[in-house]
Amino acid sequence: MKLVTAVIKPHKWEDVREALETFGVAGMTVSEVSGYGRQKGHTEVYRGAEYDIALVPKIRIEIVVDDADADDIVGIVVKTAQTGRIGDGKVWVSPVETVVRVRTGEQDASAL
Amino acid sequence: MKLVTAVIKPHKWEDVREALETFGVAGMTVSEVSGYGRQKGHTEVYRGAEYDIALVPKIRIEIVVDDADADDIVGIVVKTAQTGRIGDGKVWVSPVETVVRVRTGEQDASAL
Amino acid sequence: MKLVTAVIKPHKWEDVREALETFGVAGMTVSEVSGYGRQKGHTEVYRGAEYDIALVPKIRIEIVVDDADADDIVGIVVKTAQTGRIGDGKVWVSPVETVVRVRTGEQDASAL
Amino acid sequence: MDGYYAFMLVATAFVLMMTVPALALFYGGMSRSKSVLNMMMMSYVAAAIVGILYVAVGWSMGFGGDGTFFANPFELLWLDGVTTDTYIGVMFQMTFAIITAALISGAVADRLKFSAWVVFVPLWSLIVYFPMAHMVFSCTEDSLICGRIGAQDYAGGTAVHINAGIAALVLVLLLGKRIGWPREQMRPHNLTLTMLGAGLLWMGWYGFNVGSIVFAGEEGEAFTERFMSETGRTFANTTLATMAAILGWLLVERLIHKKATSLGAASGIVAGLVAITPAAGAVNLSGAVAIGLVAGGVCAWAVGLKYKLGYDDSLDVVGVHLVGGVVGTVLIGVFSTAEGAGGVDGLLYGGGFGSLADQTLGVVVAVVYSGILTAVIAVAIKYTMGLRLDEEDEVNGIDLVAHGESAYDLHSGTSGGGSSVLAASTAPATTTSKTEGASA
Amino acid sequence: MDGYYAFMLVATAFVLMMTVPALALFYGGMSRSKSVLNMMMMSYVAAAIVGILYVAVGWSMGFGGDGTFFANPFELLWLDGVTTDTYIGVMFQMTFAIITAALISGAVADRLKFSAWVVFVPLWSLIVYFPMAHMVFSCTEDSLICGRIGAQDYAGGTAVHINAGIAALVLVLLLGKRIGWPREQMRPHNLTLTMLGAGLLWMGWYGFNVGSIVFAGEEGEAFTERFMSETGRTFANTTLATMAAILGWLLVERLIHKKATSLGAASGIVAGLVAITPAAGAVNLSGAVAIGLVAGGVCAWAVGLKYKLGYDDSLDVVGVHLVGGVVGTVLIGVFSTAEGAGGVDGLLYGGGFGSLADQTLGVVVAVVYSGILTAVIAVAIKYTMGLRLDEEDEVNGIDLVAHGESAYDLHSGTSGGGSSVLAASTAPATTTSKTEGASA
Amino acid sequence: MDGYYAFMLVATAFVLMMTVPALALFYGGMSRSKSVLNMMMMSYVAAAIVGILYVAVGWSMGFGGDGTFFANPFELLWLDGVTTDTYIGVMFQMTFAIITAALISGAVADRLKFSAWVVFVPLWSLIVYFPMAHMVFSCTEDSLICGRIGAQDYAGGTAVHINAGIAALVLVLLLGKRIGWPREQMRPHNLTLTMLGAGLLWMGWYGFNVGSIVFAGEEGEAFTERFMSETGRTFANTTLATMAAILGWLLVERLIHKKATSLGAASGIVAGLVAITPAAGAVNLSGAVAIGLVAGGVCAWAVGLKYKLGYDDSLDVVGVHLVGGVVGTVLIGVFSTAEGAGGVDGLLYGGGFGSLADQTLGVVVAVVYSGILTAVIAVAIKYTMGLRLDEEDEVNGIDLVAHGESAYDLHSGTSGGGSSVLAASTAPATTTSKTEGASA
Ligand SMILES: Nc1ncnc2c1ncn2[C@@H]1O[C@H](COP(=O)(O)OP(=O)(O)O)[C@@H](O)[C@H]1O
Ligand SMILES: Nc1ncnc2c1ncn2[C@@H]1O[C@H](COP(=O)(O)OP(=O)(O)O)[C@@H](O)[C@H]1O
Ligand SMILES: Nc1ncnc2c1ncn2[C@@H]1O[C@H](COP(=O)(O)OP(=O)(O)O)[C@@H](O)[C@H]1O
Repeated sequence: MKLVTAVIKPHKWEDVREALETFGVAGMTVSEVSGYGRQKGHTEVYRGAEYDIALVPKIRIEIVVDDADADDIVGIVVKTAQTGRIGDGKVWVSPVETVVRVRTGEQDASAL
Repeated sequence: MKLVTAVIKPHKWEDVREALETFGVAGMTVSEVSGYGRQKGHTEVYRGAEYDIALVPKIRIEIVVDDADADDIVGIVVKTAQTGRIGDGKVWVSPVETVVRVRTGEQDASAL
Repeated sequence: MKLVTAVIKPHKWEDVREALETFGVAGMTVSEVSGYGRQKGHTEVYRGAEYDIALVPKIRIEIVVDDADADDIVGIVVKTAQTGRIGDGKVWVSPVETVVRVRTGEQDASAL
Repeated sequence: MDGYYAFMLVATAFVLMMTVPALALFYGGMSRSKSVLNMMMMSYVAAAIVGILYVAVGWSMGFGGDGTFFANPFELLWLDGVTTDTYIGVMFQMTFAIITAALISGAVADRLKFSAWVVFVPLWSLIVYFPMAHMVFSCTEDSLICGRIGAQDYAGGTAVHINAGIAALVLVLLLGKRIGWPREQMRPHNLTLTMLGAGLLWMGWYGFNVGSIVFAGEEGEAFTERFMSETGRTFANTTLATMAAILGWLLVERLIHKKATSLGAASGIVAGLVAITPAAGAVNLSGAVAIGLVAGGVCAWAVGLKYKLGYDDSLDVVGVHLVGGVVGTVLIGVFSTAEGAGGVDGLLYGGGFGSLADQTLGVVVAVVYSGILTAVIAVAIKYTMGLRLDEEDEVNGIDLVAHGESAYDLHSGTSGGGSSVLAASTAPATTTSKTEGASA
Repeated sequence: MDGYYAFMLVATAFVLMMTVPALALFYGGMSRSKSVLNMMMMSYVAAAIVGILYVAVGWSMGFGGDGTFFANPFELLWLDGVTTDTYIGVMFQMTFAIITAALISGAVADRLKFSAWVVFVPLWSLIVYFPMAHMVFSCTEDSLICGRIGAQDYAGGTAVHINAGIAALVLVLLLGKRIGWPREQMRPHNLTLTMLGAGLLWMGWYGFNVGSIVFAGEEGEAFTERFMSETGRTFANTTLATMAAILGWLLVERLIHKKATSLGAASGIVAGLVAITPAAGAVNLSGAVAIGLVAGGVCAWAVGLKYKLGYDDSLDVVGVHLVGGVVGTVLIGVFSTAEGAGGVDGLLYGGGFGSLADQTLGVVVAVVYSGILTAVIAVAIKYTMGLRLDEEDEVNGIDLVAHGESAYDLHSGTSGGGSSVLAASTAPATTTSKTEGASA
Repeated sequence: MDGYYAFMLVATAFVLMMTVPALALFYGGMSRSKSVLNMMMMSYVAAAIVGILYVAVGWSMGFGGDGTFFANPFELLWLDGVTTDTYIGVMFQMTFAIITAALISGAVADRLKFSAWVVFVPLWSLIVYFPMAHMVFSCTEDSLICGRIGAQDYAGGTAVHINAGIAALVLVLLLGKRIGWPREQMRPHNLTLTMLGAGLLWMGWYGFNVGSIVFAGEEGEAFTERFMSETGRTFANTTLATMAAILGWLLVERLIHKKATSLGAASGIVAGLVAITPAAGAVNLSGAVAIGLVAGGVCAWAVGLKYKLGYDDSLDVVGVHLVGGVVGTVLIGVFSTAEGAGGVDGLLYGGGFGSLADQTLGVVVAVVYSGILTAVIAVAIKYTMGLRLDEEDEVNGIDLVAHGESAYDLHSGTSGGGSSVLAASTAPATTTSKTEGASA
């Protein structure tokens, strides 16, 4: 098993979800996060002061997958989330030893 | 060391926390996430339009544990978080090379 | 590649970010999480009832780094996030097999 | 004369504003965010339904003649024969009927079927409120509480607050507790709304109390003098009692919980206003302060009772309106002065126990009448269409289930610029198709 | 006399409150959280700009004499020659000019350049609203809609609502759809604000409709009698039509979507108030209920049209104000009674089709006049400074881009005690330095 | 006569509404979400404490006779000897005392002990405000600012705004900066509340300014004429100055920061209202616009000073109320016209420097009197019970620490149906047991 973690731009989420669905990904876990990197934040103005917001909103996707699918899924995310502009995000893959479906207790492949 | 990541239904959080406490888990990190999977979302209605909400709210729990405890903890989570209905969630285990307690700098087992 | 995950006290975030910046960390992904552990929460009072809030707010930082930098980065986080009071948090390191920069498709080292 | 009339135009708008939006905000803020819209909707639809029903038969049942419990419902049906230059009096009374029904909604948070509310409200107004308004406000010879018993109630301690409070208690006993109550925390989801609501209620209440002046046919000078002296008294009493109640509530809270809360301040405002409502014309400044202090302190303690006795009066309609209403109505028997609107001296001013007895009897009648008939209506609904939401719907939240909405979608704001993708991700196809259907 | 005057002081404050903050809240709550501040700002700056402009030339163009389309703009320039004891009349009319312009903002959510709004508003008031107010409200012999056509419009069904509604439609057609509309969900970000706004609008509307009474030189007794009988009618009609519209909207929604929503209740309030605005003085209670029911039901259906026809009337200014305004104005021809302010019997009361024809003609004139001139103004702006925000700015959110703000920073609240570090992390150096610059 | 009285009933309710809830919302929205409830509480408890204290001795100290600084506090103790038909005058003045104290709270956000506030407020009202009200509003022969100096102040530029502004400055200097200020960003947590608060303040201010009319014993016709002509002037001036101030503020902001913000619009509203408060009766329309423009622009710049000079006037009480109050009070000396309420020509109308001198002297007296005595009170509290919260409590947030509450729990809303488990997870045992204790 592998865990694919992707950090992407919020407005790309819909496209990525659809692409993964088409590929056959049955489930994923998503969260709203803040990104820090080359892409700079914006400036806000409040009575007599300006503030630089260092962070930019990102969407974080976690997908547990079969070893075999990992590369394809990384490829799909990179393809669909890409805008070519700074801040498109990162995708990384890490090992998972076992995964269980809470509802049934099924393990690994059959748990996905 | 292992990292046990569990994605469960929000209203099960209390029970899981208590069960883990009883088992002797000293700490964990929790976050609100959105889940995508077999369990479908709901429909909302706003002036002249209906919207399908694809995502369902979930709770994500991260617990760093001794290798020895990993299986028991997975078992406890699965047992207490189970409702038998679609959307109960997933639990997965991944390797951790080292963990440090910020307050003291203690490492691994003694850091938990 | 390694993934360094740090859970720290919210008001330490600024210092940690600066320290990592100085060290040369180009990017990270941050999220607001709730912590459960030795540090207890607080009590709230609402008409005729008192409630114990078990969780305390924390900041969760994820940094994908070169194997070589992992230890230094853990050290920096521990040093800057430390207050010596209970609840300072944890830092753990786990293996990452590959990381890709969405914008360019670059892999591993060059993706950071 | 036209000055008084001008004030009544504003006063009537104020009292309507007390329900829409003030009470809805006060209650909505205390609800959980998955049921705030339903809580507000209960007030808004109550306004629509009761308002029209009041014009249809409510006015006639209240003021269409004499009677112990109510007047002839058909005498002034749909304001037949009422001239438009007296419409404002009808509108003013209508706003009282509306808020009384709406007050009940606070007790049934999260779990009452919306359809059940839509049926309960008109029935309850017809069977319980309209008669109660006759008994108290028409003050005809035979009218039970005012005419026969002779209990003083300036603006509705019995007809409005005790009435709504006891109805709420009966309803929650038949409805049962929310899933997880009291084990699970069910704290207010947005206290700024509750504070706002309380503030607007306070302003509106000047329409409620001060506008409740009734003239004895004075004219010219005498009319103006009466207008100024009585409204001066009721305005000042309403103000001081509310202020004293805030302090009373916060003090007791400080003692019990070691914290003075904003929810306590907001609740103290309402408790004080409730308690002074019946007494606004009867007491002097010191009496007003005393009633406010007692009401604030007693209610602050009373809202804890539900945990002891185990009834889920979700937003404390009983603890604030029933208890506060009883405190104010009964204490008239103690603090009333002969210079007041009622012309009766209370216990403290040498009037003996007479007034105290009348007031207590008035309270008892209100409690019994409203309690029994509310039970009848609620039972009827419970065993026909049912009162209660399904368990799963209650867990998912009534806003979603009954109204297909959720109150907030704030992500893009907090994350500064992103659009709320997660809360909002939709299956486009469906959207469009559904939409087509929608606009078809 | 001074009672009526006292009421007008309050009524004027009420109508100003309808724009600031009521309408801003009603619209703001329906916007997405990345554009709520811009939505509110459009109302606030409209108040500032139109208010001053109205005193400069608006009053004179409306009431500075006779004319088909407008009066002499220089006659009463900057209220020259107007005595302060009649200022309140000017202020009252001013608040109408303000809210009419502000109403348009609901259609252009998320994408109209703020600078374009700041230019559009004064031009539109000058060229479209001020003349329209003359045609309808001055009611001089030559004034087109009131004087010549003789269409009834008590408080502004044509001048305010149809006018703003058609202008909104023209503007969105020239402006285009929001990125992602209708595919992407763009639901209200905070319905509690919308409910609050609707409630405050309702209260303020009593100033709007009831304050629109015009006397025929009565004095003393007669004045008071007229004041009481006509305001009694307009107050009651405004109330009942609104209540009926809430029910009408929720009913239709229930049928189409199987859900009665809070947004529907809030929208129903506005639809009912819009429809009764022209008819408040003309109809009786039954007529008011009928108009409210129809307006609520029809608007509930009409807001779905934009998906069918493909124009992005973001917050339904067309569906509620244009449609609701037409319904109310035209139905006067059916439900008007001779006892009413207009003294005309409608179709239903044996008045034949005369009134119906006048009303319809009045609507047509308003639509054509406003439609064409709004188009001219909007085109002029579009091809000079431009109407529309850059694509990227629209995605990032206009609050951030145009105002440098985001509405909410709630983390520390929800997480109970932490400070909102993420939304707020700043590069200190910059802050300070910039700040220096700021206060320099 | 009774028309004026009717207006005063509403005006008094309006001004009370300015503090509860309007000011509380305006300030609350600007606070951080971990201290919004405390910010609102400071206004609410100030209303309760000052209100009762005013009736006790405030009225007597202000209007119980003559005196340079104050009148005999015991003359009309607890309104002894005041007839109820004049109560409304007392209530109206009371609302001024309340809001003046509440205004100060904006400066001390996040860090002032709640207990210190509860002690500061009554002392400050007693020692600083009540005398100031006498000096300005009683206008007895000996009264310092009005009687002796003869400075014009229609509704409280000196007594209310300069007074509160200087007190705020003194208080923050003794209190110190918030932890992390100005390095850490402390932006408004909910600007919709601030916009709402500003809008309600605007409406309420018509009660504040227009209600401040004082008659010279006119009767009948003359009374009505005076009522209409003077309120017409004050209403229009209040309106135009506010509109001009919005534009003035946004313009300056645009120049300095390249952005016109919603916070700027809300602040401009308040700055304009503050500046026109003393001048509402004295100037004509052009004067009102001029004062508004200047006030808006100057305050927009003045709020940046705190960063330069390093005092943490958290929500800009100094920058808006002190500065705005001075601008308005002094400019009377320039724009005042003889037709105005004061009957004095200012510099611009050939009145020479006389009025300008009087106005300036009035300002100086207010600043010195309030500044010194506020310092005495604050120092006394600082070295006895202490002014400041512990460092850790300040970081955790005063809402939690002082009131045991957090303002928002919105999760279930944003996540559409889930219940806010994380923010709300409780140790049941404790809850129940504690609850038992609670209701015991
Ligand atoms: N080393 C890292 N570890 C974890 N997340 C990272 C790392 N570097 C960047 N990110 C995430 O990727 C996002 C995009 O990175 P950024 O450097 O801004 O642009 P790009 O990836 O196009 O060079 C960041 O906002 C952050 O969320
Ligand atoms: N492959 C996956 N990787 C990560 N999280 C997943 C994955 N599949 C499902 N999940 C999470 O588990 C939750 C439940 O899965 P779902 O398919 O809805 O029901 P069930 O697990 O009972 O079959 C999802 O909402 C999602 O958060
Ligand atoms: N075993 C664990 N796995 C994951 N996160 C943990 C674990 N133990 C503690 N944490 C996180 O670290 C935070 C601090 O831990 P805590 O026990 O409160 O104090 P300390 O680390 O100083 O002993 C917790 O709030 C939680 O977020």
